[in-house]
Amino acid sequence: MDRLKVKIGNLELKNPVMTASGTFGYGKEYADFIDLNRLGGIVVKGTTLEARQGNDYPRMAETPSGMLNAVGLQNKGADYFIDHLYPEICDYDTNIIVNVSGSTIDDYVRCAEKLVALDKIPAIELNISCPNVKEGGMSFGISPKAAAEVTKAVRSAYTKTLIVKLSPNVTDITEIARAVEAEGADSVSLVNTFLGMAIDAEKRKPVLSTITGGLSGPCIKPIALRMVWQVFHTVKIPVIGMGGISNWKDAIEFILAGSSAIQVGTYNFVDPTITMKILDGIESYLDRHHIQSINELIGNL
Amino acid sequence: MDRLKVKIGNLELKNPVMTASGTFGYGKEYADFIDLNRLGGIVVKGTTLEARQGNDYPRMAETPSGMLNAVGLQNKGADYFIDHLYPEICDYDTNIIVNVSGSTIDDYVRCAEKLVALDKIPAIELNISCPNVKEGGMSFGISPKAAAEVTKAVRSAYTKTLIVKLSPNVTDITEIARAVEAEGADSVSLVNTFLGMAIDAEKRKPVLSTITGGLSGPCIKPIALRMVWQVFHTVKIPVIGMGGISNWKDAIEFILAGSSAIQVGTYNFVDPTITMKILDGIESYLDRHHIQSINELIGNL
Amino acid sequence: MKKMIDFEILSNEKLNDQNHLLKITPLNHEKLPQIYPGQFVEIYVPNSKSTFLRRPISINFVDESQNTLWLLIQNVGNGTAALCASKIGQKLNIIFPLGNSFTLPDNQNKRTLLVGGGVGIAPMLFLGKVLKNNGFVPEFLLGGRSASDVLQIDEFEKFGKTNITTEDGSLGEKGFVTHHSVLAKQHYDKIYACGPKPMMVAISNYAYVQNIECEVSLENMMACGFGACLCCVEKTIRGNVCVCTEGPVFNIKELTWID
Amino acid sequence: MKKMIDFEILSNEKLNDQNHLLKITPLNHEKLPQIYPGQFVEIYVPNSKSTFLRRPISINFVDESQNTLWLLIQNVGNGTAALCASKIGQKLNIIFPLGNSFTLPDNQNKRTLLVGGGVGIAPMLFLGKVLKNNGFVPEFLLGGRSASDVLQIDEFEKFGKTNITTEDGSLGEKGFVTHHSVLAKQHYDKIYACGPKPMMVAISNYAYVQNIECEVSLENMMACGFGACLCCVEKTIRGNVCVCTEGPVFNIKELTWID
Ligand SMILES: Cc1cc2nc3c(=O)[nH]c(=O)nc-3n(C[C@H](O)[C@H](O)[C@H](O)COP(=O)(O)OP(=O)(O)OC[C@H]3O[C@@H](n4cnc5c(N)ncnc54)[C@H](O)[C@@H]3O)c2cc1C
Ligand SMILES: Cc1cc2nc3c(=O)[nH]c(=O)nc-3n(C[C@H](O)[C@H](O)[C@H](O)COP(=O)(O)OP(=O)(O)OC[C@H]3O[C@@H](n4cnc5c(N)ncnc54)[C@H](O)[C@@H]3O)c2cc1C
Ligand SMILES: Cc1cc2nc3c(=O)[nH]c(=O)nc-3n(C[C@H](O)[C@H](O)[C@H](O)COP(=O)(O)O)c2cc1C
Ligand SMILES: Cc1cc2nc3c(=O)[nH]c(=O)nc-3n(C[C@H](O)[C@H](O)[C@H](O)COP(=O)(O)O)c2cc1C
Ligand code: FES
Ligand code: FES
Repeated sequence: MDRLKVKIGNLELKNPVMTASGTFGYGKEYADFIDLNRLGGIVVKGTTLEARQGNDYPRMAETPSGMLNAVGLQNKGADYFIDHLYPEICDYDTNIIVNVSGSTIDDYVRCAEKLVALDKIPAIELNISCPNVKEGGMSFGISPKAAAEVTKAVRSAYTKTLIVKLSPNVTDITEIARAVEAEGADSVSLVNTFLGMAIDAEKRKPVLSTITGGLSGPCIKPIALRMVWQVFHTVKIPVIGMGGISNWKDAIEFILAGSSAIQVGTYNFVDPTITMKILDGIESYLDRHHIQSINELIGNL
Repeated sequence: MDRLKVKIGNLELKNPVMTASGTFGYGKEYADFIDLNRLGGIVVKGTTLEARQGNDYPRMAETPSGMLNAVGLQNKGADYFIDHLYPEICDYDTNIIVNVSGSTIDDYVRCAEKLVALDKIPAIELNISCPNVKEGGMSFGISPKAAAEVTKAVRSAYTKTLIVKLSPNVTDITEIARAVEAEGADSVSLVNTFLGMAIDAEKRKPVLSTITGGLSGPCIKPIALRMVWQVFHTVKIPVIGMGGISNWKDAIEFILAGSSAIQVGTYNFVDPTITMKILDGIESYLDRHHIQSINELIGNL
Repeated sequence: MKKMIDFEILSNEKLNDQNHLLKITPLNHEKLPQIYPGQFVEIYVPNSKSTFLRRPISINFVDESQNTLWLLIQNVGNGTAALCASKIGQKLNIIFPLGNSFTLPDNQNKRTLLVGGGVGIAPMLFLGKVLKNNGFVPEFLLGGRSASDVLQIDEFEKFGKTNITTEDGSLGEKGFVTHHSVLAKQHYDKIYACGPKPMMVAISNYAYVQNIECEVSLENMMACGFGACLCCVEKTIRGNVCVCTEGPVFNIKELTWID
Repeated sequence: MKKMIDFEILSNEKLNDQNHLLKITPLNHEKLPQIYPGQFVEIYVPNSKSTFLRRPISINFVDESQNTLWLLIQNVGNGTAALCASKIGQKLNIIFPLGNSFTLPDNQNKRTLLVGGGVGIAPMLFLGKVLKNNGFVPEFLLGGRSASDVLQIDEFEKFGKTNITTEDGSLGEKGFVTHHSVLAKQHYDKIYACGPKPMMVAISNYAYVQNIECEVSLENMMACGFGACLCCVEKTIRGNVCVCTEGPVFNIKELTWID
C-alpha cells in the first residue's frame, strides 16, 4: 500500500484521495456507505469562530453536470466543533483536516489558535475563497495582497500543516498561489466554487436566496484542471487539486496536472461510495501502467 | 412580430436570437437545416487581417456538458472574406456581423477599416477574448487598460455599431465592461470561452495540441449568466448574452439577467435547428405570460 | 442504517397523464430493512442527460410479503419524466431509507386523519397501513384538482375511510381539503399532511387553531438527501435544520409557518 | 442536401463482444436521399449522460429496397456503448448524409482493392456494392487482431473476393493487411482503405511506392460534422482542411503522411 502514500508538507496521507469541505459533513454522514479509514483525508465543513445559521433557503440549484450552492458556512462554531464533533471523529484512522473560514483576519487567527491545540487535527485548510457569504473570505482570495496578509497572520498562529484554499474567480490564480506560498503556506488547495447564478424563467426570479452561488461538479473540471496545472508550474509547495472529480480517471488527470492529493466534492452526493471507487481505480491504473509509486505521476504530463 | 424586435445601439434586430462566432461558420453551413432569414443576426467566424492556419489537430475535447476547442482563429483573412464570402451571404435578410480578431491594435484597426466599407455589414464584434492563440486577443480582454486602448483605436476607425466581446477569465468583468463602454463601445457581448484543459489519463498527455483551450457549452451557463447580470447592472450600453444556451428557457434567463440579445454557440453543433426552437419557445413564452414586447423582459428580474 | 443498492423495476403502472407507480425490489433479492412511514429514497436517474443529482421520492408503500417498495412519481421535469418512462427489468440505484418518520399517537383511542394533496398522498398510504397494523383507525382525506388527480383510492380504502375533495367537484366534495365537511363533523386527535405547500400551510393553521397535533412532510430541494450538504434546510424554532435528516416530517410546532 | 431526421431502430445485432450492427429507417417512412459510399452520419446519443456531442458513424450499407441504413458500431466509450445497448423501436436523431465520398475509377477495367481494418471495414461494404453495381470487380482485404474481429465476411463475399488477415493467424493469413500475399500476386489500379491510422499509413506508403491510386477515409475527432466548428482538420498540401466536409475521404496525394 506504500505506493499510494503522498506528503503534503509534513503531513503524510496513506493515499491521495481526500474529501472536500462542505460536501462530506464531518465524515460520519458517510459512515454507513464507506470505510472512512480508507480515505487519505477528510476535510470537514467550513468552521468559523462563532456559530452561523448560513443563508436562507433555497440554497441549491441543479445545473448542467453540476450544482450551485449558497449554504453560506452554516456551522456551530469552533468551540462546538472542539467539544462535540472532534471527540466523535478523532479516532478514525485518517487525517481529519478542518476548513477554517472567517470574515476578518482576526476571526481566522482565533479559530486557528483554538484548533492548533487538537492533537488529532494535523492540518487546517484556510478557506479564503467562499463566494457565498458577504465577507465570507472570497475577498481575501481574489487579491494577492489580502491573501498574503491572512496567510501571514494565520501562519504565525498555527504551527502545523497550513493549506490555503484558493478561489478560481480570478484573472491569474498563480499570482495568489505565489503570494500565499511566500507567506509560509505549506500547500495550496484549489479550486473552490465558481461564482454563478440561476434564474427561474417562469417565476422571473433568481433561484437562490442569495441570487448568486458557488458552482461545483463535473462542469467545472476543465477549468479547475487548467488552474491546477498552472499553479503546479508556479509554486514549489504541494498542490491539492479538486473541482468536478467524479471518477478515477479525473483523479489521475488532476494528479498528472500536478496534484499531490485530490479532493472529491459534489460527486459524493451522487455516489456516496465514489471515493472508494476512485481509490480502487487508481490502484488498478498503477498496476496496469506498472507504476511503483503514485509520486511518479504527480505533474508528470 | 414586432414584439420580438430589440436594438443594439443603432442596430435593429428582428428578434434577439443570434448565433455566436466560430460556431456558425458563415451561416451557409446551416442553410440546409434552418431558414437563416429568421435569425436576429449571425456573427461569422473570427476574421483576422491576414489568413491564419489555426492550431494543429487535435483541437477539440468533449467535457461534461460542454467542449474545449483550440481552433485558433483559422480563417482566410479579411480580404478573402470581403471578396468571396461576403457576396455569398450578404443577401440574407438578417444582420451579418463580423467577429474581428487580431494580435496587435493595428491588426484590429486595419481589419475594421476594411469592413466598415461593406454596406451590408452593420456591425462588428471585437474579439478581445480568444484564449486560443498566443497574442490572440485575450491579453486585451483581461486588462481594463488594454481593453480600453484597443476599443478606442477601433472606435475611431469604425463608424457603425461596435460590439466588444468580453473574456470571462477575469476577477472582475464589470471593470472591463466599464472600460470599453467609456471608450465608445456601442454594446458588450459576453462571454467568450473559459480557459480550460483536458488530459488523456492513459496516454499521460494533454488532449489538445495547444495544451489549454476554450471551454463552452451548457457547463458554463451559470457563470456566464452571473457575469451578464453583473455587467447589465454596471454599464448603460446594451448587453448581448451568451454561454451555454441550449434551449428557450436558457435564452429567457439570459434576457432576464439583462441581455438585449442572446447568442447561441456550441449547442448548434448538437442541434443545428436549435435557434429556431429557441425562437419559437420565446414566442410562446411571451404568449403564455401575456408580454407585449420582449423589451419588457430585459433585466427584469 | 442507510444503504445504496440496485433495485429492479418489477412494474411501471401509468395512473394518469402525469403519475406513474413503480414497484421495485432489490436486485440481489436481499430483504428490505426496517422502513418507517414518511421515509424516502434518493434515486439515481440513469436515463436522463440533464439530471445530475439524485431525486428524492417518498416511500409510497412497503410490501413486505413481496419484498417490494412502491414509488409514486409525478412527471414534473426531466428527472421524473425519465423515471416515469423507465422500463420493467431496468436497474435503479437507490439510497434508502432516508429521513425521520411520522410518529404514531400515544394511544389507540386517538383518531387520526391523513391528508394528501396531489402526489403528496404518496407517504400516506404506507402510514395508513402502519397505523392500522398498530391498532389505530386511520381515516384519509385526499385532494386534487379533479377526479383524475386523486390516485390510489382503492389502496387507501383498504386501510381506512377515504374522503375526497376536488377543486372542480368532479369527485367527492368540491373545494380544498381544508373545507371538507369531515373536518367539521368529526374531531381528530392527530393530523398528518403532505402535499403542496399552500395546502400544508392551510392544514397547519387549521390544526393550530383547533389545537390538534399535526405533522407535515416537507419537500425541500435536496442535493444529497443524507445530511452532508446542508442545502435542504427549513427554518424552525431551533434555527435552520436539514429536512433530509431531521425531517422530512416536522411537527408544526417546530415550524415558523403559523402566523 | 443535409437533413436532420428521426430514425427508428429496426434491429440491433451483436456481431461480437465489441461490435453491433444497427439497421435503421426514417421514422416517418420518407425515402432515403441519394447517399454515396464513404459518407457518414452524426448521431445524437439520447441514453448516455456523459455524451454531449453527436457521434460520427460511417454508413456501412444502404439497403434501398428496405429503405434502411446499416451502422456498424464498435463500443469504445460511453457514447458507442449506449448506441450498442439501444433497443429495437428506439428513436435515433441523425444528421446525414455528411462528407464527400470515395471516387470510382475512371474505367471498368481498373482493378480495385478495398482494405478495411477493424471497424474501419464499415464504409467498404457499401463501397463494394456501388462498385459492383457500376460494373467494377471489387476485391476486399479485411484485417483484424483475430478471427472474431473480422466482421460481415458473408456480406462482403456478395460483392467480391474477400481476403482476410489476422494478427494472430486465427483466420486467413497471419500478419498485417500490408503483408497479405494478394498484394504481391495481383496488381491493383486503385486501393481504398479505412481503419486504424497505422494501418492506413502503411497502406498509403505501399500504394505510394507502387504508384497506385489510393484513397483513405479518416476518423478525426469531430464536434459538428458539417463544417461549422473547424475542429476536425487534417493537415494537407492545401493547409488545414475539414475532414467532415472535404473528407472523410482523401486521396493520399493530398495528405502529408508519406515520408
Ligand atoms: C423528501 C421528498 C419526497 C418527495 N416525494 C416525492 C414523491 O413521492 N413523488 C414525486 O413525484 N415527487 C416527490 N418529491 C419531489 C421530487 O423530488 C421532485 O419533483 C423531483 O426532484 C423533480 O425532478 P425533475 O428532474 O423531474 O424536475 P426538475 O426539472 O428538476 O424540477 C421540477 C420541479 O421540481 C422541484 N425539484 C427539483 N429538484 C428537486 C429536489 N432535488 N428536491 C426537491 N424538489 C426538487 C423544483 O423546485 C422544480 O420546481 C419529493 C421531494 C422530497 C424532497
Ligand atoms: C467520419 C467518421 C466515421 C466513423 N465511423 C465509425 C463507424 O462506422 N463505426 C464506429 O464504431 N466508429 C466510427 N467512428 C469513430 C466513432 O465516432 C468514435 O469511436 C466515437 O465517437 C467514440 O465515442 P464514445 O463516446 O464511444 O467514446 P469516447 O469515450 O468519446 O472516446 C473513445 C475514443 O474515441 C475517439 N473519439 C471520441 N469522440 C470522437 C469523435 N467525435 N470523432 C471521432 N473520434 C472520437 C477518442 O479519440 C477516444 O479515443 C467514426 C469517426 C469518424 C470521424
Ligand atoms: C454544498 C457545498 C458546500 C461547500 N462548502 C464549503 C466550505 O464550507 N468550505 C470550503 O472551503 N469549500 C466548500 N465547498 C467547496 C468544495 O469544497 C469544493 O472546493 C468545490 O465544490 C469544488 O469541488 P467539486 O466540484 O468536487 O465539488 C462547498 C461545496 C459545496 C457543493
Ligand atoms: C469551436 C469554437 C470556435 C469559436 N471561435 C470563436 C471566434 O472565432 N471568435 C469569438 O469571438 N468566439 C469564438 N468562440 C466562442 C463562442 O462564440 C462563444 O463565445 C462561446 O462558445 C460561448 O458560448 P456557447 O457556450 O453557447 O458556445 C468559439 C467557440 C467555439 C466552440
Ligand atoms: S439534502 Fe444534503 S443535507 Fe439535506
Ligand atoms: S467537425 Fe466541425 S468542422 Fe468538421
